Amino acid sequence: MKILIPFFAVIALVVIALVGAQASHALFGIWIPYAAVLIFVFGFIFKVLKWGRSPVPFRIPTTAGQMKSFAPWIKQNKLDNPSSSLGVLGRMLLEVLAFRSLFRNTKTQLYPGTKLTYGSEKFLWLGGLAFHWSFLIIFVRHFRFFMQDVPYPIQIVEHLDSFLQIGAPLLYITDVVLLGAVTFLFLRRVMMPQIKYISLPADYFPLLLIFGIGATGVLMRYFAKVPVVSVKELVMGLLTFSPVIPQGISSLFYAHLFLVSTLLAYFPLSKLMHMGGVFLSPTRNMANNNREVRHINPWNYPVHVHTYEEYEDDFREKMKKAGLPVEKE
Amino acid sequence: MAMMDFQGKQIEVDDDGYLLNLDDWTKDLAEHLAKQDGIDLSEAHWEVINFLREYYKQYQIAPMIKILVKEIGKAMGPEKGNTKYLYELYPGGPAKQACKYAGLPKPTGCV
Amino acid sequence: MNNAWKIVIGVVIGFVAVFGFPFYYNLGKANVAPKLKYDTPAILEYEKEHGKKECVEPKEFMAKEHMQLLNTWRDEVVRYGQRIYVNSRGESFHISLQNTCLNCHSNKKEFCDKCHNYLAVNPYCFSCHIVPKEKQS
Amino acid sequence: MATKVTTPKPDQLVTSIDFTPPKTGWMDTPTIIKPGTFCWGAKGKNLATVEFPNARDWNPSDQDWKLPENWQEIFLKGMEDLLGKYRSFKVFMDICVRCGACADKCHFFIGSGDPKNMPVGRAELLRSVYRKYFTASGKMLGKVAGARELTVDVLKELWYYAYQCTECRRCSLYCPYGIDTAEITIMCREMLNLLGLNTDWISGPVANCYMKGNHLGLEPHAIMNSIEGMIDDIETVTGVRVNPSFNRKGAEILFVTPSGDLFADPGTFTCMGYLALFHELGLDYTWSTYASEGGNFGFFTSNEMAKRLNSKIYAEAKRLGVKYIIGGECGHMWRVLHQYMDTWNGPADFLEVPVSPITGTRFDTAKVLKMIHITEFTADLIKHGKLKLDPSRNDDLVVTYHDSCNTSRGMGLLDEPRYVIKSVCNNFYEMPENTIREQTFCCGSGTGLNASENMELRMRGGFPRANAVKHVKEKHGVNMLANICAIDRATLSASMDYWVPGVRVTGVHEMVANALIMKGEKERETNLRGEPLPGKEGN
Repeated sequence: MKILIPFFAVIALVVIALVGAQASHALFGIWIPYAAVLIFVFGFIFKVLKWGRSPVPFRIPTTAGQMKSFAPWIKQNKLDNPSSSLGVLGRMLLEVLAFRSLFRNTKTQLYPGTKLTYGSEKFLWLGGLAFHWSFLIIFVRHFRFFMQDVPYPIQIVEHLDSFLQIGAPLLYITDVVLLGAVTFLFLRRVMMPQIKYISLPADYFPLLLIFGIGATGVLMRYFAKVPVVSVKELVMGLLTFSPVIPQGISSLFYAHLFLVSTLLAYFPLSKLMHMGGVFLSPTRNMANNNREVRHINPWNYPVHVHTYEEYEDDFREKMKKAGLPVEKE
Repeated sequence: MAMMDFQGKQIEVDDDGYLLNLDDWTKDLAEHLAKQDGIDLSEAHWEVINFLREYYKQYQIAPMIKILVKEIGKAMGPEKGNTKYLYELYPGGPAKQACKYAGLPKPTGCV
Repeated sequence: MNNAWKIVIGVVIGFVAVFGFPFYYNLGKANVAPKLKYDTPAILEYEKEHGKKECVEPKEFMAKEHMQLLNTWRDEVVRYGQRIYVNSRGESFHISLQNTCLNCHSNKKEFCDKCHNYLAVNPYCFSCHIVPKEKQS
Repeated sequence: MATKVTTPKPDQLVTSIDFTPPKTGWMDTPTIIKPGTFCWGAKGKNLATVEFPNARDWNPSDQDWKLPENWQEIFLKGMEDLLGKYRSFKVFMDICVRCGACADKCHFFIGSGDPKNMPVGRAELLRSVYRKYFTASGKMLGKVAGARELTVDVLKELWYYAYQCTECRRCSLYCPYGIDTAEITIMCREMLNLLGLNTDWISGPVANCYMKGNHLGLEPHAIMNSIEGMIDDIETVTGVRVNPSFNRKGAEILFVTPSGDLFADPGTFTCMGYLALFHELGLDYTWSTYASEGGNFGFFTSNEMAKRLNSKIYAEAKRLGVKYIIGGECGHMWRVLHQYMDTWNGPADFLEVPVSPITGTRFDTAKVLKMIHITEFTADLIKHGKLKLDPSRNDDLVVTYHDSCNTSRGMGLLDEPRYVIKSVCNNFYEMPENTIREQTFCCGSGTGLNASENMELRMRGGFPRANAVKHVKEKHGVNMLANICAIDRATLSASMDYWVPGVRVTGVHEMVANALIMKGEKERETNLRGEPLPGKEGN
């Protein structure tokens, strides 16, 4: 059920778009994308602000190496246990761009005769990295549809992505990598018992949705081609707030656009917000300099304590008998 | 909380069967508790129990085993001032078992 | 922590900068799809002769598939020495970018480049082939 | 009276570990509160002592937990409150993608195979409730969105698994977003605490610490009695009579250590180590009977309680007029001191930046907190050649070092203790690299789980650590497990006896004192434990 519900949901989305676009190009080509972008942008900002409303009362980095020591002869691990903002920046960059923490991943195995081993396990890191980077590159590549006079850097990305020069139109490496990585991430969720056990429909849905987006994209580029000039005209119409529906664009494109719209609208409501959340994780984005720099808790309040005077009152006689100094005789 | 029925009286005990109120303790109760574990309290046993009760009265805590060993050694002679001797008396552990019969709360280790 | 807002604002600004980019980059620009020109002397002559403008294959097909067709043509010539293309109407054409395609479409700037620039496509045809001299009516 | 709980034998326990999850989904698999895996419920009188709400006696194995009428409201109100107070909590509730990287990093999962003990599983137990009451999708879609009602059974499950987490943060190390299960468990325990759902083993020490100054409930004269016993023992071994002071105003340094060091072997030997070392240095320091606890079991109940207990350290430093504070060997104590104390009870502007009176080293990394770890202090002494050491006295030991969770992942104190150990021992071997330093495994019984009624759980949790010790025992003949944590000293002793008999447990400063050549000492025949030194066995 956990897999079937999202599976049929994605199928339904494709069908809705294929049928619906025939009925109303404007709905699927203009209004739904606009609504999706609005939900995405405001939903995202709303969520981040909602997180931001809660303070960070304590400085609680998870330290992952030797701290900055009082002694110069003990070498600090400045990236995994940063004590300065620069170090934190480095740690965050490593985390966000290279998935530092996942790189540490190990696989625990229990052998008969009470032996445990922890082997290096890099597949999740590799799969995750492949997925996110190819997704990013594909996104950036799409900017050639989003901009009049496509800036040179975007052309470079596009050029590099197709540098193998396979077929015509040229095969994008990231198309293959993305679909492969999504498949891998999906399969590991289905095949690894523990991961399957904790997976929710909300875990399968985005994977299947992104697979659908990738598949419709690939179909349009390599197989059932769409007139790209018209496609860009439509997209540019949206971006310049003068929407048009050019003739001759097939339903396949509307299916692609609808799936993307769904992803955008779904994003702020879901775990996909890890994209914003990773920057706000207090165990990663803080320096481990607690003993050196004061950290203020905005809601710190006075508490009821058991004072020394009360303590002495409780034990004065015993203290005196034991020869301990007391404040009041 | 759990209750123990003894000589027609309801006595409060904790989850591990230790008395909650030191005042509920009687010699008969100690013997009764020991018998449940199959132990007949001898003079040597009583020496330990009495010391525990004395110590507790003074410090509000059961002594650590080191102190117990030392004190028993002082009272009963150095050949008995060792852990082995105490374990012979109280196979379930001198701290845990003897404290129970002495009506002391369950001893804590490190917290 | 009191400087929490800094981080949050940072995230929001970073987010808006990335995702808002296409919007403000295009601000004030008109959305004009390229209009191709089919008015080279060769095309006009063809129209005079045949009473219509037509390519080796229908216009819709050419718009979507010309890259594939050119690729096939290249392979036919370079790998198999095959120089004749028979189209869907049964007509035969000499396979040659330079002498067939660019004979009519001798206005690369007004024809090829229009869409390619619009969509930032950089075909490598002209790494080998010579760009024809512009002939316009 | 409670039923007798028996702990399975090690081989039985290992064969019972099954990593295959149940056929039914976790929401549909009822949680059975199993004897041997939980601690007794908190006693009402202890909760009342520290003014905790809903104080009453209760028993986790009973059907009826005597919850207040509006328990659900209290719990959810508490959750709302904490979501507003902690960004960590809010973010960690929202962003987990369930990638599973944390799954097999938890010692309790490795030792039990229970999927609800996967860090992600444990967090999902609470997340499902969060989704139901705090997210739109959960409210509308219910189970499809991974949301569920907060029923009594769910509450019991939350309690059961909140006390099967030692907040060691190993999972957070591997999480790509740094989601810290400790943070989630801390919040969960705080909410449960609103309902009086604490454990006896935690609430007892908390009440003790509040009233008497330390977890064990040692009254002032009991502390002195305990230390006097140690002074006698040190004299027997070294011929030197050390002379510590208590509650002395005007001392330069206040020394605070976990009370476990005062009362239970082998912690007492570590304590004798401190006493001998400070005496040898002629350090102007004092003990306090009021601030006689370095650890903080309040941290396992609520943030407020932790702050209340912690306040005594600075208050006492101020009252006695010391310049700075040295802290003893302890794990969670140092997480609390390092990451919380100054924020709670600072600024300690009545203290000075710690400067070692022996070497003149200024501990600038502690310039705000004004508290240093004893291994920092000792490492500095050794580096400057201020200690006369004879490591061969520890030649009967083949030592490995267990990094405490909190000093590793909540501080990063990794090389200082190693430097000290290597200076006082000739035989030192590291455990495999995936089990030490920041990747260290928990002893299995931290955060107030080191009771006796949950021994099976403790041994399961201790399995990964013990297994690594076993590896170096077989490979290098390791027979001594060193650490800098009072909880470790107590819990690893039990865990070693169970899993790796023949390996004993020691604090670092016990070994320091054994190697330390003191002024005016007699020829030593034994170590601090009264066992013959290597080469002196025949005497």
